[in-house]
Amino acid sequence: MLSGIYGLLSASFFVAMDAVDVAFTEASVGAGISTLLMFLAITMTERRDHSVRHKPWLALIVVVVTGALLIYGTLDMPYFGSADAPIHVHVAPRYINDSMQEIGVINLVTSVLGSYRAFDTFGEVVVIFTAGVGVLALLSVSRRPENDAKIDALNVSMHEQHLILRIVIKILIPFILLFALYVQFHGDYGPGGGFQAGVIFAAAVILYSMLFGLSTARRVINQPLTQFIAALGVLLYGSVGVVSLLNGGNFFDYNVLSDDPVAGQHLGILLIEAGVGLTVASVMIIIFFNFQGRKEYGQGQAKGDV
Amino acid sequence: MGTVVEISSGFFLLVGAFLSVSGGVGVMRFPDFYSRMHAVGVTDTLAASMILIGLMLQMPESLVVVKLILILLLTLFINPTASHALAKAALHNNLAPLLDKSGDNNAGDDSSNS
Amino acid sequence: MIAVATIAILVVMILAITRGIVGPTLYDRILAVNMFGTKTVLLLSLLGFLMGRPEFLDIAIVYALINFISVTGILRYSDALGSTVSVDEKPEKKES
Amino acid sequence: MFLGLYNYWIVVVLMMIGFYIVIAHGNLIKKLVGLTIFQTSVFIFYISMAKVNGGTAPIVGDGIEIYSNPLPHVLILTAIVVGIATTALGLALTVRIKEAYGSIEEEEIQKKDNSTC
Repeated sequence: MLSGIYGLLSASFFVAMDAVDVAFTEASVGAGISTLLMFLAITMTERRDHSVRHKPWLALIVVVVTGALLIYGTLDMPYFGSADAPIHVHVAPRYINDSMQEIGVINLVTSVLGSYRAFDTFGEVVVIFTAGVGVLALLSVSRRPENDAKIDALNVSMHEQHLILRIVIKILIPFILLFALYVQFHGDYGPGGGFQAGVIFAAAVILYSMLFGLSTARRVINQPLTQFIAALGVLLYGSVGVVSLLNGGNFFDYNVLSDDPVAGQHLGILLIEAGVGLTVASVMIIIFFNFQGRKEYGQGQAKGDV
Repeated sequence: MGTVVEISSGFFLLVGAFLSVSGGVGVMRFPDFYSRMHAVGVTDTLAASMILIGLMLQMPESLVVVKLILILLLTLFINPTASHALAKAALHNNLAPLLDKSGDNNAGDDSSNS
Repeated sequence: MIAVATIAILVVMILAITRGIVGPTLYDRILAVNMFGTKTVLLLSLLGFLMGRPEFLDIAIVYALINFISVTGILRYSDALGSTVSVDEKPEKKES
Repeated sequence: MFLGLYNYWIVVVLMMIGFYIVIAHGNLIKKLVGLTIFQTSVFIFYISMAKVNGGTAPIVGDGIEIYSNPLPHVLILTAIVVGIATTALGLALTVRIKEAYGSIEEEEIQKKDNSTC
């Protein structure tokens, strides 16, 4: 099926991007989880592919014409890697040259993300939060007690097959969590930051829930708390902006958070990254738990019906 | 001293490269799933460790070496486990090994040795 | 030397992709994905050295972890996809 | 003479593959895969624009003069995570459609809709 190829494709795309930095971390992290979600959704729906392609020739013609127009459009674009392209002339030099004095964070991507463009990032975090809420609204199930026993039995029989995997994962999970924290707090000095750390943290929890069963994972990390944390992250991010507003600066102007502007910037970026990390991690966990809960619910239903 | 380190690092890198190429050829040429798995599972771990050791010798900077050791440990943990789980899942879902003519190079060898 | 190893790994990656596209069964594809992931980790470490900026090593660690997670996940759910899953409850069970 | 533009061509080809999958397939999950490929091509577009010849990753170090442009990296970094979240939302919708209609093929869904109302 298309799943394996999909995983390969996304991986190889991001390898092709390699000359660049942080985007890659993010990409590799994204490749794992989105492949997993895609695969989960495929198992939940249909795997046979009996789709009739409607009018492939028409589609092909549309695609070819659009592609030709786009390629014609690229003829005026600046060459790959040329240093005097418009994109490199306007705001980027300021970010590159002045941010060391203004913000003092070694990783330019973090400083642009957290400080110069904090508004954008806030918007993105709200979008992620909204998507989490949407998945919750679409897929959350109120579990009936009589299905529980069946689901548990199914889980146990699944787990008997994966003994070695479970032990290795038990050893690995603390390291993954620790590494997520490292990425979170190392974001000022190297590749990393809240987005990546959140996804890695969520990946550890997802790994646990996959191998040990959803009900066990829910006992460790219960879902209302996760939902609360997702909201808390957005709230933390927003309140940093409000506090800087109250202190007499602009929204997300961290200079006023402390006596020393640079220290204020550091504090602001740290808080914001923490908010981003909390939100991303808990939203990913919510999404995954709900998909998995829906799947097990469906399996329980099917077994109950037969 | 310097040249000895240089030469040994080059040696390790070359051995790693050779092993991974042979694994790749094996994946392309072998007839069925389990023998392909054998080719990958055995060579992959050793090739990864060889290349990582070669890199470690190149750069005597402490933090980088620590990170490389971390990657090495992860590879040693993850690779055999993954191939074990893969073979087991394949066997469990009734994917029969190719048993007939060429004798006994098939069995679900899960490469936990490396 | 590093350049030679990089080229070798690129070749192996191409072979792995071919196997992933050709691969007759689902497990061949998963095997190819797994192999591709391992080789990507190595490629990232090598590239970091080739460019003289070993910051790439963090990414290699992340990639190793994420690759393992996605392979495990696909295996776990491919049980449901595979044709006949024999769900026989064994009596002795661990605490779960 | 136009060889310096090859990065855009790769992007266009990928984008068109994604576009083709979206419009030519009836399977909703395949449509989502197509959208993801389309999305990836946009990511590659931004990242390749940020590249400067001879530049390295935008992390300040000693003795490095030229950096890649950090701004597209920031935009794409957030866009990737947002992309996963929205893809998850789309998949959730697909799962619900499957439960309600028993199919994720566009035409069968259409047929059922027409027959009921």
